[in-house]
Amino acid sequence: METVKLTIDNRQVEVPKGTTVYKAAKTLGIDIPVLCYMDLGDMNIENKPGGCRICVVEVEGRRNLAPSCSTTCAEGMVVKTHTMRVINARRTIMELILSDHPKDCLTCAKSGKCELQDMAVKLGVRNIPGQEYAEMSTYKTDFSPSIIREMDKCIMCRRCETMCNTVQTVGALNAVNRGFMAVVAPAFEQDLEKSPCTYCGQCVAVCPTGALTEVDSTPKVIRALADPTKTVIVQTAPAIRAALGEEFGMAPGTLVTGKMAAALRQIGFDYVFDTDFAADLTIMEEGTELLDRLTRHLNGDKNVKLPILTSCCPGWVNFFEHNFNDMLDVPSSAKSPQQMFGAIAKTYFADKMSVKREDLVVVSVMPCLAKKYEAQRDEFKVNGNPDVDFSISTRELAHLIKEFNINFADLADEDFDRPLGESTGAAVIFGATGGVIEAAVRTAYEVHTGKKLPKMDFTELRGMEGIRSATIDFDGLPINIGVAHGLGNARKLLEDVRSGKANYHAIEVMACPGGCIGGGGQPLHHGDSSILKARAAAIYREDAEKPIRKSHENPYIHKLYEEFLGKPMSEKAHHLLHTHYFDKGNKDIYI
Amino acid sequence: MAKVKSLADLKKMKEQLQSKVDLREKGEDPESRVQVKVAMATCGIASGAKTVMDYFLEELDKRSIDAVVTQTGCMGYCYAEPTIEVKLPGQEPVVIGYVDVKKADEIIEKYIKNGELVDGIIPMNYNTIDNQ
Amino acid sequence: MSHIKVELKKEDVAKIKEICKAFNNNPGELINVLHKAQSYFGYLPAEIQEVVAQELNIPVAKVYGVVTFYSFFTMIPKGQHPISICTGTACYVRGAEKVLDEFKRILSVSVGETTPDGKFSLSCLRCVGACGLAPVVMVGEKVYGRVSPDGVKDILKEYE
Amino acid sequence: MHMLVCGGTGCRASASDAIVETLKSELAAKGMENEVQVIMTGCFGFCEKGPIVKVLPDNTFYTQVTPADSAEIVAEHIVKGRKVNRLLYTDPENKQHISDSKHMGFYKKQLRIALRNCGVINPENIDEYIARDGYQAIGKVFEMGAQAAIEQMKKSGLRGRGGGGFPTGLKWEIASKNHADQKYVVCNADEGDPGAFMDRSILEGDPHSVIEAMTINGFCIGATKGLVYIRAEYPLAIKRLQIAIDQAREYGLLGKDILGSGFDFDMELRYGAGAFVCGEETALIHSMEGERGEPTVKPPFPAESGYLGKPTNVNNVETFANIPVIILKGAEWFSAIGSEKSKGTKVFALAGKINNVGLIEVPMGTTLREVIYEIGGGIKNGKKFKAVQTGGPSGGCLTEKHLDTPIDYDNLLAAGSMMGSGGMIVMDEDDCMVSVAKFYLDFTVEESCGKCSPCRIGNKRLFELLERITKGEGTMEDLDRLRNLSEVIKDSSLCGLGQTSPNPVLSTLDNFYDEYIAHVTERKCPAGQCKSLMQYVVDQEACVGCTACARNCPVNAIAGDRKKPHVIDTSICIKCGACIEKCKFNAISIQ
Repeated sequence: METVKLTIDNRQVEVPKGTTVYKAAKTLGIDIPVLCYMDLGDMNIENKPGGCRICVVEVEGRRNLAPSCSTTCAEGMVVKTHTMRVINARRTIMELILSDHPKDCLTCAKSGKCELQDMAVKLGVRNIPGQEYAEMSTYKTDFSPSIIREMDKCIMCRRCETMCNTVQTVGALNAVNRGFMAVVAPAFEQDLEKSPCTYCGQCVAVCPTGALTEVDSTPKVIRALADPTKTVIVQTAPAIRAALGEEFGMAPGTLVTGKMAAALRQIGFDYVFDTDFAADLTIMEEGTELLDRLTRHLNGDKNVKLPILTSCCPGWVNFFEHNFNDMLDVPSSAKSPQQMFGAIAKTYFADKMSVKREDLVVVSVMPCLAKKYEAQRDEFKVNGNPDVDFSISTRELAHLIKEFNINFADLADEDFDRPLGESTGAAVIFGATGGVIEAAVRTAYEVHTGKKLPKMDFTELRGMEGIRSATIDFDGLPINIGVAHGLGNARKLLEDVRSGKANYHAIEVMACPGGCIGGGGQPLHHGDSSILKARAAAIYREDAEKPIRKSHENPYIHKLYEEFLGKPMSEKAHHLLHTHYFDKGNKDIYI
Repeated sequence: MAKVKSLADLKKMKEQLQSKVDLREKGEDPESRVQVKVAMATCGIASGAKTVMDYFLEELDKRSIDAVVTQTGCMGYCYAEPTIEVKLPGQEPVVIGYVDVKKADEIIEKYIKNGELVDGIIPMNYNTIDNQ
Repeated sequence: MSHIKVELKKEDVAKIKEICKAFNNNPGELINVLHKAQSYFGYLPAEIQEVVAQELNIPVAKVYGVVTFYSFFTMIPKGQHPISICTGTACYVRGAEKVLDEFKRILSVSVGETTPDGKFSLSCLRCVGACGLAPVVMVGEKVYGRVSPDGVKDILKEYE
Repeated sequence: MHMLVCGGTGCRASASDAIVETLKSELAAKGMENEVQVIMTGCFGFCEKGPIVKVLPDNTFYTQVTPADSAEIVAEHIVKGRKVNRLLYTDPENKQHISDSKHMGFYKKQLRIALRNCGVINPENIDEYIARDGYQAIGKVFEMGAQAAIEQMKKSGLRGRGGGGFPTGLKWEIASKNHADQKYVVCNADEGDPGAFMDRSILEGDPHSVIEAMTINGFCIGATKGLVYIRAEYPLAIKRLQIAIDQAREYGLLGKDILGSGFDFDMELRYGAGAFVCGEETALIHSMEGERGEPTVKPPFPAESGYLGKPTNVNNVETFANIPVIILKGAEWFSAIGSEKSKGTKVFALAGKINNVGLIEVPMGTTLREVIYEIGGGIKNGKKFKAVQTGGPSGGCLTEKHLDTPIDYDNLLAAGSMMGSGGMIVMDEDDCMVSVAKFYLDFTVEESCGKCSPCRIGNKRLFELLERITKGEGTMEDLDRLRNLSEVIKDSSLCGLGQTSPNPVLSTLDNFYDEYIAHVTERKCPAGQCKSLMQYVVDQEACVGCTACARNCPVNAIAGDRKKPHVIDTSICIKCGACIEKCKFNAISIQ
């Protein structure tokens, strides 16, 4: 590999050609402050507009200061990262940024986790000269079902724009206006609700300030918990247990399943259940649908649509409703685990407990912001009463635990309640990219072939590559499987399917890079992809440790079908566990 | 129009065009005519050069003066727009500024017909590369 | 940005599609497409931008991002007689600001606005290159040079 | 015979009107009034030696003529045919009298290279261009080869006329060495400086020179496609350029196999849409690609990765207009003109408080004094010169002490301004320099793209500070902040716009600090331009009580009885200035 030698702060360093000054400094242990810069290395996601100018350094021979994040090292370059000139520039720029930023840090949703706040601390900003007569740019606040946009706090780092356009190819957000009033916004500066936003929340996940935050549903949850007439139950998605610990200072990848269950019980939930149960149920329905379509296809039925697409990710559902409105009959009609759980809870479980539907409050803890929107969809309501009442994110749960002064680290592990708390390893891996399809394969193989799986781990379906494909041998029948995570990758894969270039039987799509473990509602990873990897490893670890690792072997699932649903894709199952999709694409807006 | 196929073609063409112009300019062409150039860049047009040009076209014709009226670009005398250049056969061209219809009439009657200069002529204050 | 709800007619949509098609529906030609559309419709309301986005297969947010970046594009219809005051440096030092103030005062509109009767709209532009005539005002295509605040009334009178 | 008397303002001030009168009466006395006409002309551009009288047809050029000299000229020259030697121009070198002005071309400060055809040919007729050696240069380049042509360009010393002053030949060489399947030549015709119209005039007056130069450029770097990025606000330039392109195509001077060389080249127009920042080449390229015209960090330079990611050479109109002549007359001829490090000529749009507003072209190294007082004919209305602003919003204000500075890239930079694209605005004693700085900042604030924080927020803050100062609310600390902020913005902004936008502030702080101090400490605007700091006062002695002021005051702030001195109520006065204009007795003044 070609390398270049340079000097940074009087120290020699040799780096591969093309390395930026910022990264070269890092190899020397010099941490140049950055603000707009974001590097999700393993996923080839990089945001370096060179816009904030906080990372400027002095390069000998250059007239102006250079942004270290986007300046490539050159042979013999002499860089100084902390001269008076640099320090003065950094602080002045920081003062400028803060002069156009609201000062409500104490009550800001991002307080304590705000990169701008941290930077102000780091640069020692103590006052903002001239603030009293400095005009601030103001925009109206946008409340969508999932995301709040308070763009007064935007510092134009453009990370959200990169996520929304380059990574997710959603195209809801774009820089608009010019100069002082430049801001990132949907078309016509309308609300997100009127845009093609999928609520994947990746913009929120990368926002360094409080400009983009999730809708906080914890006050409503607390109110429900305080209401003696209500039975409040909670379900937690598989990805929560692998990330929640981070909010309490634990290492990424620490599994906190038991502590989480204990904490939820202490908060006062009447029953602590697991979305994993519903994930097993999803496999039963989706797997059966796959086999049904497959069999009909093999028998020469021309009307059957293949591949089948997973439908458990609400961001993905929103995405294809907007962008692939010609393919609405392709995805599986199975509801997502969150909604299956809600539907079963408010029928089967409510009956069992003799609680009226209106008196049963279902709360979900999700790594996701799109789940908030999903829970509010009209088709998931019965007489206006939603199957899932409130969906809170991993971060909101952490707030709740802190607010309830629970010493999370010291909690003794507890179990989920029965019956909706029992799950298999297959359900746990829903949280990582490739997990849903692996779970489906484990079941579909055995149901289709009638034979025991020769192996449990389909490592060919795992990993962090954006688009993966594998052919699984169903005892002589080759099944082509595709996996995509990140909506940009999903778009590519789907366009290949649409054009007939790709030939798959089943495809799993997760809207967020890394799958649910990297969801928009998870603890902020601040662009560190090693955190995502640790979370994925934790998920697979829990799977491996589970006594039962195939959804169709979950005894409580069996019981549910026996007592209530009949069999997968029965009429009742259809009514409760399946849905349909809506064309949200470019409607005929004219005429 | 046929395409210019080579540099030699181009040079020949230049010679022909040039000699036509020279004949006209040196006044050796018996059919030499009065030439009027109107500076028709944005600023000229904004100050009324179009009207002036139309006036010359119409009036020279009406008064049976054989003349060529053409447009050209900015002469640089923005303060004195509209500006025109008048060249009588065999004479140095003269630039005149602040030309309106009234002035144009004076130019035709005095200078073009009788060779009498009028107020407002602008001396050429630059060197060209031609004499370098 | 204020919105004026516009209902596009069938032939308007066809026209936009035709413009896009003339540029091969190439997203790289977005600015040229917008120029053509604006010169045809006079302005670029949201509805036109939506059609353009769809035809060029790009997010409408991006189209809007481009429209709001360039000062030439407008989402508000211009008045019947658009008035532009040159605020280039030459005009500035020769008193364009006073002329602008006078227009604002008489018409009771701010820069970028149109009078309620739709007759006049007021805007500033940077140098029409007629610095010799500074300060310069344009009404539609017509250029007025050496305008004084006193002359504003007379200019407006021409359009009454 | 004709006697031409210079009627330029400079000469008029020194009694050319009287000269005309005496000449006429002397001629009448001699009975020659019908044979010899006395004509008042425009400025000869030789104000230093004015008043000028020129006698035709023998081209005798008299300098520093007084009315008293008129009689002698008539008596000697007109009647007797003997030239008045003492009034002839004396060559400072050899002390010889020069009688025929044809031999004194050297007094002409201007040399037209880029403007050689402007105002000479009909821009809409390719034949006229060809008659003046048009398209010969491209033929010559085909003969000498690309390498030799680039050498010529390098040797000529031509530097980019758009502002930066980068050596053109070097730029071409870099682009020629980058290999790619497709390269582009771009002409930057997005002239955005308020008060600059050089490029527009060239395109309107001589479009073929740009077409020819771009073709030469294409051949030299191996590009077959040219793009002109032109302001949409220049309809006439667009029309003429399009006509020229069509004619060149018709003649085969654009298209396939130009002049039998085997080289193909064609070009098209791209329209700007009103964004000053698009003068920056990376922003310009993004704009041509249909994006927001936001600049990106360089390197990579366009020569490496430009339009559509391909090697691209960007030059501006004036740079291109020089090229055919350089090729035809040779690098040595060109490099003999100008100063040591800046070769050739520069076109300026001379405007502001100057008599001869116009488009001028002078050899590099000409002094500001020559430009302002000789070519420009001095300051309008006999006012006092105060400053000249070069380089538009990126430039600075130069003063009296810079008048003898030879104009070139390096001198202007050293003096705190820059060449810029060639706007040159002259200001007189009535111009407040704080307001001028504010005017430019207002422009920059509006034109900043908003991508980087120093420019987006910093310029806004600079503007606000200047506004405070002009309102009399500024403090001495504000002046320090103004300087520090300016320096940081300059040092740390992303592109040329931000890196130069504080120049008007810094140069006025440097050269007119007293004026800032007056605004801050005395709350006074010495130039009497800052409305908030003005008070209109009626001189009680001079006022005759005509009531004209009171009748014209739009807010009825003036009171007083007829034929008695009036008084202005400063609390009501809106400082519109109407009273001053109406007062016939100069009784109202601003204090």
